[in-house]
Formats: sequence, structure tokens, C-alpha cells
Amino acid sequence: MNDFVLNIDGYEGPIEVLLDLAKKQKVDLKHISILELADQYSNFVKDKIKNTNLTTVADFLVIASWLTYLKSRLLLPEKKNNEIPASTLAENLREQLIKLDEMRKAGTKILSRPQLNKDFFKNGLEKNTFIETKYTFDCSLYDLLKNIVDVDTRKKIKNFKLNLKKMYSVEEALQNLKKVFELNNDEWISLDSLVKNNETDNLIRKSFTASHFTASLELVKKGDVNIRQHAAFAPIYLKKRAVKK
Amino acid sequence: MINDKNNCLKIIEAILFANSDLVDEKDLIKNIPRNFDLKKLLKELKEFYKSRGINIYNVKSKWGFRTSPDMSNFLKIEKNLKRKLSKAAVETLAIIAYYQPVTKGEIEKVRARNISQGTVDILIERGWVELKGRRKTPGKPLTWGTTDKFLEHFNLTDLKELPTIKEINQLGIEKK
Amino acid sequence: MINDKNNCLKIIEAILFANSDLVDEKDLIKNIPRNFDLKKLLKELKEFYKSRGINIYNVKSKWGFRTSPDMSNFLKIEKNLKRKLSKAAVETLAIIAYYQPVTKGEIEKVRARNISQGTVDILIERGWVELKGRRKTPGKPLTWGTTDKFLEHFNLTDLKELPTIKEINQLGIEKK
Repeated sequence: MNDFVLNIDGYEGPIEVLLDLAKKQKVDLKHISILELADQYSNFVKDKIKNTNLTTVADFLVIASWLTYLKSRLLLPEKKNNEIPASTLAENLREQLIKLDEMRKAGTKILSRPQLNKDFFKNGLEKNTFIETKYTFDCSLYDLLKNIVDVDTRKKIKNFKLNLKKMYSVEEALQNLKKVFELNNDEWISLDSLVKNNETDNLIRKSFTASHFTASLELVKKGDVNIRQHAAFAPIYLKKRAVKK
Repeated sequence: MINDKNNCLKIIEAILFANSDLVDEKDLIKNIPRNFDLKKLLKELKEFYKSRGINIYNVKSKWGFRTSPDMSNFLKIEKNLKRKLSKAAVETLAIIAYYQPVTKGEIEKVRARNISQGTVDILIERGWVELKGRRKTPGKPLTWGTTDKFLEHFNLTDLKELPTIKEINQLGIEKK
Repeated sequence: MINDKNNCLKIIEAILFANSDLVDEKDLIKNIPRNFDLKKLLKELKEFYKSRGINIYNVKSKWGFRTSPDMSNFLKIEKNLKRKLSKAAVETLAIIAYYQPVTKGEIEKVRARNISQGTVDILIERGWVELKGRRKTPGKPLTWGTTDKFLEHFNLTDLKELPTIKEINQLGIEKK
């Protein structure tokens, strides 16, 4: 359903992997070694991702290459330029992992609370006689936004279809060519001459030419028509083939 | 812990409360240790709630909570239940909010289907949309727009606070 | 007869009992004589039911009866169990709960990747999070926050009842 959710060993994303690996270092997250983490992570990626489709692991690989870059910068003497110092990047990563760890614990804590309809219950009564129920219609901002997106999308699709209608399909071109050859069966006709002179829209002219060209190749294949062109980009001529007795 | 009388009473209270129908003694007894006399516990509870706003009530062997009968005069409480707007109404509201002032014809064009008067009526009744005067184009069609009550309901101080369609897409709200 | 405190308590009990949804103080107050302090009465009732099988519980100014959470083992009434939340959804919920009002960008800063569409949608569908308007900073980003339904679902009367991050971290250390 969702292309972005990847389950490798139950992980939903690289940051979760990083957090678990960092915890394996068995030190306070504040003091984890980013160098070690980079190695741990690249081993994880090598190990788990070997047989997985490349496009689905893009997220994991991006982090892997970033970590390799960070590692190399941490190992080399820092250059004096405008780049953010590697030590700051490492510190940011530590902080992020700490925050994620906190939020994971907080989430577990929330979910471990008593939950309505699981651990505690409302009154089972559905209706009560002395309550006069008045219905008011309700709509949340989210409902509203969801629907405007929906309308907007539909509008776009509709416009797109409208444009399509003007295009010529190969089927139409075949019908058209058949009519032309019913009336004219012994002269070479240029493909360009079939385009309506009053058609000024360039896109439609192109569509007409393309579909009629494809259709004429189809007729040639079937043996109904001969086709001829003197040179590349020269006009293309068509002529009905005489019916053999 | 379950072997304490107070706990048995608590269990019975919770079960009676959570069930809309009366609960039979044979279903209650499953949750009570054997050394307790269920009938006695139930009578004790009934006594406890006798003078309160909710009473314990039974029909033969079936038990439940009910509001006290003498409370009925005070219970003319008006309950406001919220009912979801229909898809057509939400869409119409969204179009009015985003394209106002907008004519009925324009709404129909965007929705690619007719809107019934009922749909607009619901929005008017709710106080979210109103007539905004006539457009100065041929035919002088009436236009619709949203009200201050609309802003209030959606916790907006200004129409400018509505997210743009681009922003909504970035929020990752699911498109159908 | 209504001018007696016990009667006021009875009326409140009956009303709270008769509504399976929480009842707002402003609806309760209509049924109570002016010379009574509703808040005080509600607190008294809450205290009275504290150690029973059903408790009085509130989310901000809304009140109701709920079975006591300690009774959950005896109440295996099977209501449709919802699908388990993904780790990503739980983390996102925690971030929204603790850092609200929080922007999508801020959530992503902790989670390090785009929050997938589905994640927030699932939380919205459960009614636990909602849009909370724009931040008054440059760019005026939209923010997310938790709802009263979130509080109600997790038996919280107020966001302050959530353990602080410091407390959570200490819990983690204890485990080791």
C-alpha cells in the first residue's frame, strides 16, 4: 500500500535501525560513538539488504552513504571552510536519536494507559427516553481539506480528458484512410494533404500525422496500400494497391 | 484481591454498567468467587444505590442500572448529537470556502454534478454559508460565501488561514 | 425539593449516567439551581465514586461515568478490536502529544524521514489528532495537536497528566 514503508527485520525506516544499533553500544545515547555506529549501520545494510529490491531500500542507502561521508570527515583533520563541522553533525545525530528514543518510550507509555472500550467502558445504554436528541451536522477542518483536494484532483482529471478528445486515435485514422481510398484508387496521395487545411493547432496536426502514418503502415502490412518516400523527411505518398484477381 | 467483598461489588457494578441489557445472575456469577453469595451482594448494591440518582433494578434474575424514576422531571436534557455532513455537502462547503464568492452554476461546474437545494439548505441552517450579493456579469447571478460562524467553527481567524491546496498536498492528506 | 444538595447530586448522576458521551458543564448547569456550585458538586461525586466499580471521569469541562480501569479484566466485552498501530504511528502520536502544536517539519526532524501519508491519516481517523491552525512564524506553517477524544480514549483529564519527558527517561533507566 505504501511504498515508503519498508519492513526489514520489522524496521520501518533507517532512523529506527540507527536507534537500535546505537542502543547496542550499551552506553548512554549521549556518548555513543558515531564512528562505531557508521560501521554497525553499514554492516546492517550489507547484511539485510543484499537481496532486496534497490528502489525500496533507497532510504537506507542514502543514510548509509551519508554516514560514510560523516565518518570520513570525523577521521580526517577538519578543514577550515564554511561547512558545518563534522562534530556538530555527529552531535545533531546523537540528539536526534535521543529525542526519538524519548518519543518511542513516550509512545509506549501512552499506549500502555487504560484505553476506552478496551480497559474501561462507557455506559452500555444506547438511548434514553428523556433525552431529546437534536442532530446538528458536523464537519471537521480535515474533512473540508480532504474534499477540496478531491474536487481539485477531479477538476484536473476532467481537463486532461478534454484535451485527449481532440487527439486522433489510430482507429479513427484507419477509418479515415479507408474512406479516402474508396474514392480514390489510382493516384498517389500525400499524407500531408489529408490534414485539414483549417486545422491550425500544431499539436492536433502532429497527432493527425502520427496516427495516420501508423494507420497507413498497418494498411501496408495488410497489403491494401503501397507507401513511398523519396528521402528522409520528404513527403510520404500513399496509393491503393490494385486488387489481384 | 478478588477475594474481598468490595472488589466483588466493584466487579458487579462495572459489568452492570457496561452492558446495555439487563445481565443475568448466571453470567454475573462466573466473575465472582464461589465463597460469595451473589444474591446478597446484589441486594447490598441495590440498597446502596436506593437513594441515589441511579438505581439498581431487576426483573427476576436479571439486573441492571437505571436512572432513578423520580429523576425523569429533571432530565429533559437536550442532547446534541453530531451527524456527519454528506459528501455532497462537504464538497459544496469546500468549494464555497475556496472559490467564494461563487455562483451555484460554478459550484456545479466544479463538482461536475447538480447540487440539490437541500444540500445548500443544510449549510445555511448550520450558519456556515450565506448569500453574498449578485455578480456584476450578465444575468447577475447570486453568489455564495462563508460566514463568520464558519470561521469560528473551524477555529480560523481569517479565511487566509485556510491551507492552500498546495499546502494540503504537502501535508500528505490522502487523495481519493 | 430540588433545593437540596443531595438532589442536585442525584440529578447530576442521572444525567451523566443517561449519556454515554461526556456531558459538558454548560449543559449540566441548566439543571442545577443557581445557588449551587456545580464544580464542587462534581468534585464531590468524583470523590464518592473514586473507589467503586464505576468512576466519574472528566476531560476538561466534560464529565461522565466510566467503568474503573482496574476492572478491565472482568469486562471482556468484545468490541471490535482495532488494528495495532505501527511503530511509526505510535512515535508520531507521541511527538504530536508532547510537542504540540507541532509542524510536519518538526515531526520529520525527529523521525528523520517523510511521515508517510498513512501515519497521520490513521491518527486522524481514530480522532486522536487534528489540525491546530497556523504557527505565527515566518511561512505560517500549519500545526498538529491532540484532541479531547485522545484524552478521553487514554483516560486522561488533561495533557498535564502525561508523564514528563524527564520522568519517561528515568523510567527507562530503572528498567536497565
